[in-house]
Amino acid sequence: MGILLFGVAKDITGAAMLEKPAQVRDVAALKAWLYEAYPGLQQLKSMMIAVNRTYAADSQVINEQDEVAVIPPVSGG
Amino acid sequence: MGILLFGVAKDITGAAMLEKPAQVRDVAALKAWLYEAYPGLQQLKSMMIAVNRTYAADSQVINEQDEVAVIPPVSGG
Amino acid sequence: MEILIDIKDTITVQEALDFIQSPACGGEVIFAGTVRNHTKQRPVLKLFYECYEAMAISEMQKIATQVQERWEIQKMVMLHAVGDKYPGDIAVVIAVAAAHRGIAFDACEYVIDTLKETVPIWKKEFFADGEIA
Amino acid sequence: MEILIDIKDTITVQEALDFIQSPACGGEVIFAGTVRNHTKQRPVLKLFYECYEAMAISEMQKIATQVQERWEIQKMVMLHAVGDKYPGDIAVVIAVAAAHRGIAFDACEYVIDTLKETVPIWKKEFFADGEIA
Repeated sequence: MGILLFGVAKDITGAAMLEKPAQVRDVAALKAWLYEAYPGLQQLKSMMIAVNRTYAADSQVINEQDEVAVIPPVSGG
Repeated sequence: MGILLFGVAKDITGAAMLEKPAQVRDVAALKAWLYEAYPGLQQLKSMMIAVNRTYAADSQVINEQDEVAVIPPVSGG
Repeated sequence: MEILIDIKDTITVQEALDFIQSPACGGEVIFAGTVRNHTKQRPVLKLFYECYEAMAISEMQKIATQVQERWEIQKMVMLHAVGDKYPGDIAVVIAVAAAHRGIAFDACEYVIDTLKETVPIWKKEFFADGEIA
Repeated sequence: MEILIDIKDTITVQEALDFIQSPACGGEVIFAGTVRNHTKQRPVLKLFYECYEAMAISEMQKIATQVQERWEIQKMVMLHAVGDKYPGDIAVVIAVAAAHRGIAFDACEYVIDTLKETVPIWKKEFFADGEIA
């Protein structure tokens, strides 16, 4: 399944979409995998994960049909 | 000299301008005279006197060339 | 601070916007006070605004001076309408432009609150039941 | 509460005004955020706003729901621009209409503060010296 990336997270990884490894099954595991695969993400002031368009807690399970996105610090307005 | 009246003070006295009695020489005396001549003014929540377009204290002296106005509670906006 | 102060028959939000918009400012806060079709649940037909113009302008300038001393505001507009005003008509517009939005909100609210307390403008309400207050 | 939420290329204060003006409301507070020609004294050429649109709309609706639960607001508008924006361009407009001005100011400031914290929109700054941040 694809993970969407926005803003500076997209710039750091160089990708607007990444393929999630099959063994990543919750938000905490996704963050750990992202930080390891793209150490530049560790520089972000914050990195939230949205599951189905809602900010998700670390414990949230990720299912294969979920819409998952990496949300770096927002800067609208 | 003429005293300007606005808003409900004009309605109560029935005049947009009143002639100031010669013996009225400060703001306190003007208020006392107005309250006596037009008792309806005592019903106002407040009655300020402006001298030369500035709110005046009771102690302020009124000179013949001053622009004097009776200011009932304002309700702009 | 650049200031536009005016009292006239008809005022618009657009003229306030035109005055305050500037590429140097990040945040603009505008307050528009419109005539309501009711006061405490009583239907209102119209308002009549009367003003002691020379003193009203002077008091508005005093408010502008206070704002200038208290906040870092780039541009400010204070407009008040006079005469007959009907429900939906704009009676007052305050607009403030600043580099930071927090002070623009604070200054704009201070201006309208103070205007209502100190500026010699009076409204008469004409109710649908015939009463005038 | 009637709500207008939109994200698009170009937004105007006028469309927000058109939506909120109503003879039933006495006070309208509008916040307009415009692109500044500098950030911390560095000249800015343009901004680029990117957005996760479906989630951004959903987060804006959540803010509207919070406002509705907290204040008695009649009408509310939240508009955000996306794409290239140049100094002086409007990036965001928040407009609130209420019977009483105090709550209109509080609600409007709450909306813009919360939008900046939670709505997934990102800006990239293009500085005159060539840097992009």
